[in-house]
Amino acid sequence: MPVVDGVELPETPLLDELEKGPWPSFVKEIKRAAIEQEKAMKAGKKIKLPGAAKGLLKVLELSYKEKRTHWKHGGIVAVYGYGGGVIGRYCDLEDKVPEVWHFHTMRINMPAGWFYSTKALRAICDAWEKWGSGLTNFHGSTGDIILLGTRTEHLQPMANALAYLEKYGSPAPFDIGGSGSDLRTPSACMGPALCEFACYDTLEACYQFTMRYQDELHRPMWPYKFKIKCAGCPNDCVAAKARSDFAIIGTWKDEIQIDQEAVREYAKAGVDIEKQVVKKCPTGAISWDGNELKIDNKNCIRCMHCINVLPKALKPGKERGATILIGGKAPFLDGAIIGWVAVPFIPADELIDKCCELLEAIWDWWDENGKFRERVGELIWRVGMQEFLKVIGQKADVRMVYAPRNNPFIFWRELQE
Amino acid sequence: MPVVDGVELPETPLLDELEKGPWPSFVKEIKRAAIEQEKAMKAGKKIKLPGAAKGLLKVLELSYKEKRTHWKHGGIVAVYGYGGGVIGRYCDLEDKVPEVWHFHTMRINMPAGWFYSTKALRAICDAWEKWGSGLTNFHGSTGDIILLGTRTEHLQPMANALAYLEKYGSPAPFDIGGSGSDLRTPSACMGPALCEFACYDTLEACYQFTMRYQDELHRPMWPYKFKIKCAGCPNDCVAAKARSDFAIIGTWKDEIQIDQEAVREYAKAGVDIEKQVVKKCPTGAISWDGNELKIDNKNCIRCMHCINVLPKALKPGKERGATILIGGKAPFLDGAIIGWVAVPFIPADELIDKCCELLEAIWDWWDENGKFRERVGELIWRVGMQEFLKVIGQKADVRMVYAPRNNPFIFWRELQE
Amino acid sequence: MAEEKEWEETVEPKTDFGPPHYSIMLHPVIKNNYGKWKYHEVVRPGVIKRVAESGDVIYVVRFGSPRLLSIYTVRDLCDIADKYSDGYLRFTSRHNVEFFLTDPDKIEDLIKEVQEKVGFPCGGTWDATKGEYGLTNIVHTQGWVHCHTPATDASGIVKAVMDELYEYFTDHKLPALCRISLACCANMCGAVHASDISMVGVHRKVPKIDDDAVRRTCEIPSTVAACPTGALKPDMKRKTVILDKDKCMYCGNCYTMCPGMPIFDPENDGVAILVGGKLSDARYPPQLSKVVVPWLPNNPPRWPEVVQTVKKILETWAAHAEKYERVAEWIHRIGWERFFELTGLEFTEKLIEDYHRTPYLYTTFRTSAAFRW
Amino acid sequence: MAEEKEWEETVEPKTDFGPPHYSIMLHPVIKNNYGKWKYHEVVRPGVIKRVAESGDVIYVVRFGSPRLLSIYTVRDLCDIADKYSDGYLRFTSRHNVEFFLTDPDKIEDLIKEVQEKVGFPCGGTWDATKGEYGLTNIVHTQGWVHCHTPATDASGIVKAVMDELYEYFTDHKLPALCRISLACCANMCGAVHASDISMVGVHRKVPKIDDDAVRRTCEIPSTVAACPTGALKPDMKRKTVILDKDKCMYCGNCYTMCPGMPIFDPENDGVAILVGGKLSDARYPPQLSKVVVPWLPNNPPRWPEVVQTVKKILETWAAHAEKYERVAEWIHRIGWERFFELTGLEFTEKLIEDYHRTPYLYTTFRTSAAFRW
Ligand code: SRM
Ligand code: SRM
Ligand code: SRM
Ligand code: SRM
Ligand code: SF4
Ligand code: SF4
Ligand code: SF4
Ligand code: SF4
Ligand code: SF4
Ligand code: SF4
Ligand code: SF4
Ligand code: SF4
Repeated sequence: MPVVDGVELPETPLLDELEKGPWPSFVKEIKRAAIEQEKAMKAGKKIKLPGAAKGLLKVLELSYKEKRTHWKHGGIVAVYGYGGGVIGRYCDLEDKVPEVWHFHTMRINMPAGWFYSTKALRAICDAWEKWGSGLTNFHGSTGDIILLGTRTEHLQPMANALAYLEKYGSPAPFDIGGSGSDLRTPSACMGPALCEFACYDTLEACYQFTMRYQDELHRPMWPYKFKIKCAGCPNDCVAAKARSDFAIIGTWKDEIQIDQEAVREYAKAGVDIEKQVVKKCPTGAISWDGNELKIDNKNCIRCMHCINVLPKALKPGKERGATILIGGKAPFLDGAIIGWVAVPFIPADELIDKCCELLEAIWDWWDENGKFRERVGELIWRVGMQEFLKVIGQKADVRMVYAPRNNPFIFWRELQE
Repeated sequence: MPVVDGVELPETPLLDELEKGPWPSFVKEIKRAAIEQEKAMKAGKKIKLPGAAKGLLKVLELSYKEKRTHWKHGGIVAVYGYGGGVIGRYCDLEDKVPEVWHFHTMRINMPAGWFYSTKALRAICDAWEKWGSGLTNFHGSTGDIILLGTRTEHLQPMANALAYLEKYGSPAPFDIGGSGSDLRTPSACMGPALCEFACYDTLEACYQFTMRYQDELHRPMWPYKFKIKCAGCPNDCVAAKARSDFAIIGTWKDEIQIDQEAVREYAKAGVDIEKQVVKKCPTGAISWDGNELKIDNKNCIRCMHCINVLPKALKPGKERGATILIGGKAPFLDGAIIGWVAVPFIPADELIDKCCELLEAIWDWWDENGKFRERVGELIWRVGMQEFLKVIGQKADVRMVYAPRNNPFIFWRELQE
Repeated sequence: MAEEKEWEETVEPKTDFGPPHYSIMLHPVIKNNYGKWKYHEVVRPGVIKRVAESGDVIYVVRFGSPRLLSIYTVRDLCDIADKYSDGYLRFTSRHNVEFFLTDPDKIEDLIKEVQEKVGFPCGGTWDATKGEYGLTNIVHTQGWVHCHTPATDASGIVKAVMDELYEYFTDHKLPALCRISLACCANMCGAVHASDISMVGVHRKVPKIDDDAVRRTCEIPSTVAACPTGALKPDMKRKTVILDKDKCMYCGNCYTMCPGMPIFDPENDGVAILVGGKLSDARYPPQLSKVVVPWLPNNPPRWPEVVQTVKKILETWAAHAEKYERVAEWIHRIGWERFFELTGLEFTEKLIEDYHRTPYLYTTFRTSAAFRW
Repeated sequence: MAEEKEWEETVEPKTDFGPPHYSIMLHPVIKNNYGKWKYHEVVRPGVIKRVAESGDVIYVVRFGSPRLLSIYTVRDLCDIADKYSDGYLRFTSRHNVEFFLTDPDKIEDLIKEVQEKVGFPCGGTWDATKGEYGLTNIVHTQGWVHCHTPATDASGIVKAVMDELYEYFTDHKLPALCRISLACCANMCGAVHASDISMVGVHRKVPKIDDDAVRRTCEIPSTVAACPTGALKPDMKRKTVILDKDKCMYCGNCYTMCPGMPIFDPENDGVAILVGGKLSDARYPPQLSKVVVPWLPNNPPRWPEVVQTVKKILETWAAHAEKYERVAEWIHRIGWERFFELTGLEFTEKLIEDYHRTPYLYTTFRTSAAFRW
C-alpha cells in the first residue's frame, strides 16, 4: 500500500499509468481528494465521507482490470421538495468497497455562463468537503456543477448547505439542477459578458428561463427531458443545436456592419482577404477590390465566417435577435437530431417573453401528446410540422427547411368532412 | 354532330380546344383514328372495333366536363401462356358508350433503343388497325409499345398477329411486354448505336436480359414489379437511376482521353473553357492554361460534364464498364428512391454475365424475403445492406455511400452465440 | 365479326420469343458504325450531326410527338422515313421521333414535310458545347384516356403546356437542360419524382368507402396493408374497412387494391407542382423533385393555372440561371428563399415534409440559423 | 458522526430559489463592459485580448482541465484567481478554466503558477484571423467513474488522447477548428453526435437476461417499449422478456429501464470512432458525425488503438486540409473515398447505415455513379 502524506492509498497500478504524461490527470485528482480529505479529517475538520475518493480508486482500478463498470442503477433518491437533480448510484461491490456503496451525484445549477467569484466556489468546496467525496465535475455536459458521490443521508444536508451557502461565505445560495423527465438546467455561452458577437443577452435569457421555470426544472412531470441552450450567435459555442430541444441562436436581419478602414488594416497586417474571406463565403456574397469589402447582404446567410476572421472590421447588423431551433438531441430512439428552425427570427427585445410563450405552448402540447420517453422533436416528426406550427402559432416559412418535401402526400385535414 | 370525311364524330367542345395551338394534338390523333378506321371499314377492310376511338372521344369529353376518370379496375385479362402484358380496363359508362366498355391495353416489347424499320412499324399498325382501337403510345414510359384499347376477345388474335408478324411484312415477330409483379420490359438508351459516350453496349445488354428472362417477364411471380434499364454513361438518358430497380450506368475507371488539339479548336471556335468547363467541374479537377487541358483523374468523379461540353476533344477512358445502382422507384410505399450503388464497377466484357448472376441472386432472395408489394429497394432498407451484400457476394465499398452511417447502432450478428 | 376464322385466331400460340433483335432495325450507316462514333455536333435545333471514326456522317433529325398516336399517323411517319431515311426511324426515351439522313441538303425538306403531313415540330435538342438548350418533350402518362386512378388528365395538360412553351422546343433558348414531366396520380408512372419541373395529379379527399362494393370486390387484408400511413383498419364484423380521416393522405393506394373505395373528387382533385429533380451525374448529384405548389385546380380543357405556373417557373429559372445550371443547381446557388421570392410562389406549411415513411423526413429540415432574408 | 446536529440538517428547507444571478459573478471590468465589447485579438495560444468600446481591455487566459476536479484543486484555482484575477474566474463550455487579467505583464507569471500549482496547460484557443487553430479540451462523460451503462471509460481515454495531442492544445498548429468528444455509451451524453472527431463506447453483445432479476426489478411494458428495434417481446406467462438476437443492436436502452438485463461484456465492449460532425454555421451547415471505425477494443489503461486512431485522423486531416476547412468540409472536398485512403482506415459493411428508425437511412446511400477511384 503506497502511503502519501501519511495517508494509505490502495494499489492502483493501472490507474497510476494515467498519472503520467503532460495532460492534467483525473487520477491525481481522485488521489488528491483521498489524501487531502483524510488529512483534513485528521486535522479535525468535520468530514462525513473520508473514504469515498479512496473507495472510488479501488472500484475504478477494478473496472480497469475487468473492463467493465461496477455501478448499478440508482433507483430514486432525492432531496426534500425536489423530484430531480440527484442521480442515485450504487456499487455492485458492496462488501468489498463499502465506502462507495452509495455514490450518488448531485447536479447543482451553475451561474449562467459558468462565471464564478472565488467566494462562491470556495463555499461550494467547503460544503462538499464535508458532505461528499470532495470530487466534482466542473462541469457536467449539460452544464451543471456535478458533485460526484455521496450517501443518501448526506443529500439533504448538502442541499441545505447550498441553500444557505451565504453561511459558507458565498455571495448567494446555490440550487439543485435538473434530471429525469423535466426541464434540464438551461445553459448559455459567455455571450455579452465577453464576446463582441453576441446578438442578444444569452446570460440574462438563461437566467430568466431558469427562474421562471423552477417548478418545471425541479419536478419531473413530462414524457421525457427537455433542454434549453442559449448561443449568442450562429457559431454556437454552447453546442445548442445538437444538445438542446430548444436552441436559441443569436442572429441578425439587416446588413453586416463594416469598418472599411479596419479591413484595410487587416489586409496590411497580412490577412489574405481574397483567400481567407471572399473565397470562403458559402454563398459568394463578398467581394474585395483591395480597398473596399462589399457584402451582398441579400445573399448572405449569416454564417459568421467573415466576421469571425475580421472581428475588428465586421460586426453583425443592428437588427438583432435570435432563431429558435427545435428538437436537438442524442440518438434515442429515432436517431440523433440537430435541431431545426421553428421560428426564423425573434427580435432581441421581445426574445425572452416570446420564448416563454413558445415554451409554455410547446410543453402543454408535448405533455398531452408525447409518448413516454419521446423527445419533443420526435413528437413533431410523428405528427408533422403542420400540427406543430399551429401549436406555436407560427406561419410556415421557407427558412424552416433546407428544401420542400419531395412527395405530394400532403394532409388536407381541413377539407375533410 | 360534326361530320368529317363522311364520318360522324361526337360533339367534343372541350376536347376541340386541344386541337388548337402549335403543339401536335392527341385529340387530332384520336379523331383521326375514329375517322380513318371507319373509312377503312367502309372501304372493306376487316376492322373489329371501328367505334373504339369514337367511344374514347365520348368518354374523354365527359371526363373533361366532369373532371374525373371513367375507367374502372380491369381485373385479370391475359393472352394464352402469359400472366402479364395486358392492362384490363372497363368503362363505367357501359350503357352510354358500349364501344369502349372493354378498353384493355397491350404492352408490346419494343426493340432495344426504340429503333424501327418502317416494315416493322407498318405491320404493327396493320394488325392493330384490325384488332384494336387504332390508337397507340409510342411509347409507354417503361418503354413498351402501348396498344391502347381493345376488347377481351381480340387480345389473343392480336397477340397471335404479333407473334407471326412476318405475315404482315415485319422482319420479325413482336412479343408481349411486362406488367404486374414481374420483370418489366427492360430498356436502354441508344448507346453505341448513335452515341460516342456509350461505355458499354446498352442495346445488346438490354436484348440479352430480355431474352434470358422471358419467363420472368411474362409470368408475374414476385412480390412486386422489377425494372432494368441500361444507360450507356452517367448522363443517364433513359432515366434509369430513378425508374429502375436495377440500373446499369456506363462509366470508366481510368483516365479521360484528351485530344489537346481539339480542345484548342473548341477554344478558338468560342468555347470559354475556363468558364464552361474548368469552373463547372464539381471537384475542381480540371485546369486550362490556354493551351493544354489537364485533368486530375484521381479527383475526377466521372460526372461527364467536361466531356459533354467538348465531345470532340474528350472521351471516357479506355477501361470501361458500368456501375450498378439498385432500388430506384416511384414513391410507394416508402417514398421515391433514386437507386444507389450496389456494385461500383463491372468491366464491360463481363457485364452481361455478371449482371445475370446478380439478378438471379437478387430475385431469389427478394422472392423469398420480400413482402407483398415490397420493391427490392425497400426490402434492402428493411433488412440492411449488410445482408444484401451477402446476397450479391459483394464487399462493402465506400463508393456505395455518400457518407458512412451516423449512429453506432451496428449489427454484430456474427458475434452472438 | 365472328363468322370468319382468321389465321391469327387459329395459329399455334407461340410464346417467349422476345422482341426483334435491334440490329435488324438499324439504318445501315448506324449499323456499320455501331460503337464507333467519334463525336457529334448540333447543326441547328433538332438536327444533330454524328461523325463516325470511319468518317461516315449521319444527321439525326428530331421531332416532337404527342406520344398518343393513331396508326395512321405512324404510317405517315413511315412514309416519310421511307422517303428520307432509308426506311428507318426511332423514338427517343422522351417520345420524340428521329429520322436519319445522310444528305444534309434534305434536312429542310424533311422538316417541312413532317410539319405539313403530321404537324410535328423539329426541335427538342440541346447543344452542350455552346451551353444552349432546347426544351424537349414532356414524359407523361395515361390520365383520363386510360387509367382508373388519375387525379387529372395527362395528355391534355401536356398539350396545353407545350403549346405555351412551343418556342423553347423549337429553339435553343434555355441556359441548361430542363426536363418537364407529368404523372396523373401519385403512383408517378414516369420520372416526375426526378425532373426539373413536374406536374402530379393529386387527390385531396379521403376515399368514399362503399361497404357493399368492398364486401363484393375487395380482399380486406391486402387493402389494409396497402395503406402507407396505416389509416385503414379491417372491420371484420361488417366485412369492410374503417378509415381514419386524420391519417389518410389521399394517395389512392387502397383504391388500386379495392375498387370499393373510389377516391376521385372533381372539385378537390388537382395538380401539384414539383421542381428541382435531376438524374444525370453532370456537375451535381441526382436529386428528387420537391413540391413547390401543393395543389392547383383541375381546369380542363387547358388548365391555365397549371400552364402559367409551369411557364412562370421555367422562365424565371431561364432568366436567372447560369449556363449549365439546371433548376436544382440554380436553387442550390440562390437558395429556396430566393426561389419562392422570384417565382412569386407561396411557401406554406403544406410544403414541409411530414410523410412519416420517407427517409427524407427530417433531412429536409433546416438545422441551422443560416438563411437569407 | 450523528451526535452533533448541524445547522445544515436543521434549517428550514428552501426550494426553487434558483442559481445566483450571473452579474454577481462577473469580474468588474467584464461587468462594466457587459454587451459592449468591440473586438478580440489572440495574443498567444491560450491568451485572448478583449477590447471594449470604452477602451477597457481584459486578457482572458485559458487552461486545460481534466474536468474531474477535487475540491482541493478548485481551491488552488481560487487562490490563483484571487492573486491574478481579482477573485473571479470562469469555466468554458468545454471544461477549460479562464482567468481575467487587466495587466498583460502578469500573464507569464500566471501561466507559470498554474502549471506549477495544478499542472494545467495554457492553450485551447484559436485565432480565426490568422486561420491558426489550437485543439481544445475533449467534452466527455462519466464512464467507469460513475455511470451504470458505459461500454468504456471516459476520463481515462480522454487523458490518454490529450497526452498524445498535447502539443496541439498548447499551440495553434491546426488548419481549422477541431472538436473532439467522447461518450461512454450510445446515450451520447455530450456532443459526440456532432463533433469533428468522436469516440463512443459501444456494446456488441445482446443483454444477458436474468429472468429472476427481471421479474424482481423491472416493469416489463416500459422495458419492451424502450427497445428501438423491437427486439424485445414480453413473455407474460413467465413474467420476463424474450430477446430476438437478430434484431438487437446492443444499445443498452433496455438495461437503462431494467437492471435485470445487463449488457456489459469486457471482451466485446469497445469504442467506435466517428468523424465529420460540426455545429457552427460557419461556411458549411451543421453536420452529424459519421462512424468510420465500428469498434476498437477496450485496452485500459491507455487505449493505444483508440489513441492512435484519433491521432492518425487528426494529423491526416491537419496535413491535408485548407485553412478553415473543418473535418466535414475537408471530406466534402476530397471525398470519402480519399478519406479512407489517406487515413488507412477500412471501409466495411458495418459503416453502411442500417438503423431503420433514422431518417437518414437512405440519404447516406450514393445515388449516382459519380465517385473517385
Ligand atoms: C452527467 C452527464 C454526463 C457527464 O459526465 O457530463 C450525463 C449522465 C447521464 N446521462 Fe446524459 N448526461 C449528461 C448530459 C447529456 C447530454 C448533453 C447535454 O445535455 O448537453 C446529452 C445529449 C443531449 C440530449 O439530451 O439528447 C445526454 C443524453 C442522454 C441520454 C439520451 C437521450 C436521448 O434522447 O437520446 C440518456 C438516456 C436516457 O435519458 O435514458 C442519458 C442518460 C444519462 C444517465 C442519467 C444514465 C441513465 O440512463 O441513467 C447518466 C448518469 C450518469 C451518472 O452516473 O452520473 N443522457 N446527456 C451529463 C449531465 C451533467 C449535467 O447535468 O451537467
Ligand atoms: C469560450 C467559448 C464559449 C463559452 O461560453 O465557454 C468559446 C469562445 C469563443 N468562440 Fe467558440 N467558444 C467555445 C465553444 C465553441 C463551440 C462549442 C463546442 O466546442 O462544444 C463551438 C461549436 C463547435 C462546432 O461547430 O462543432 C464553437 C465555435 C466557434 C466558432 C466556429 C468556428 C468554425 O469555423 O466552425 C468560432 C469562430 C472562429 O473563431 O472561427 C468561435 C469563436 C469564438 C470566439 C472567438 C468568440 C469571441 O469573439 O470571443 C471565442 C474565443 C475563441 C478562442 O478560444 O480563440 N467559436 N465554439 C467556448 C470555448 C470552449 C473551449 O474551452 O475551448
Ligand atoms: C402505361 C404506363 C404509363 C404511361 O402512360 O406510360 C403506366 C401505367 C400504369 N401504372 Fe405505372 N405505368 C407506366 C410506367 C411506370 C413507371 C416508369 C417506368 O417504368 O420507367 C413508373 C415509375 C417507376 C417505378 O416502377 O417505380 C411506374 C410506377 C407505377 C406505380 C408505383 C410503383 C411504386 O413502387 O411506387 C404503380 C402502382 C402499382 O404498382 O400499383 C403503377 C401502376 C400503374 C397502373 C397499372 C395503374 C394500376 O395501379 O393499375 C397503370 C395502368 C394505366 C393504364 O390504364 O394503362 N405504376 N409506372 C407506363 C407503362 C408503359 C410501358 O409499359 O411502357
Ligand atoms: C435521344 C436521347 C437518348 C435516347 O436513347 O433516346 C438522348 C440523347 C442525347 N443525350 Fe441525353 N438523351 C435523351 C434523354 C436524356 C435523359 C432522360 C430523360 O430526359 O428522361 C437525360 C437525364 C435527364 C436528367 O438528368 O434529369 C439526359 C441527360 C443528358 C445529359 C446531361 C445534361 C445535364 O447537364 O444534366 C447530356 C449531356 C449534355 O448534353 O449536356 C446528354 C447528352 C445527350 C447526347 C448529346 C449524347 C450524344 O452524344 O449523343 C444526345 C443528344 C442530345 C441532344 O438532343 O442534343 N443527355 N438525356 C434522349 C432524348 C430524349 C429527347 O427526345 O429529348
Ligand atoms: S456563440 Fe457567438 S456570441 Fe456566444 S460566445 Fe460564441 S461567438 Fe460569442
Ligand atoms: S456571414 Fe457568411 S454568408 Fe454572410 S457574407 Fe459573411 S461569409 Fe458570407
Ligand atoms: S446515356 Fe450516355 S451513352 Fe446513353 S445516349 Fe445518353 S449520353 Fe449517350
Ligand atoms: S468528368 Fe466531371 S468530375 Fe471528371 S473532370 Fe470532367 S467535369 Fe470534372
Ligand atoms: S400516374 Fe397514376 S393515374 Fe397516371 S397512369 Fe400511372 S397509375 Fe395511372
Ligand atoms: S387513400 Fe392512401 S392514405 Fe388514404 S386510406 Fe387509402 S391508402 Fe391509406
Ligand atoms: S454516455 Fe452513457 S455511459 Fe456515459 S455517462 Fe452518458 S449514459 Fe452514462
Ligand atoms: S440492447 Fe437495445 S436493441 Fe438490444 S434488446 Fe436492448 S433495447 Fe433492444
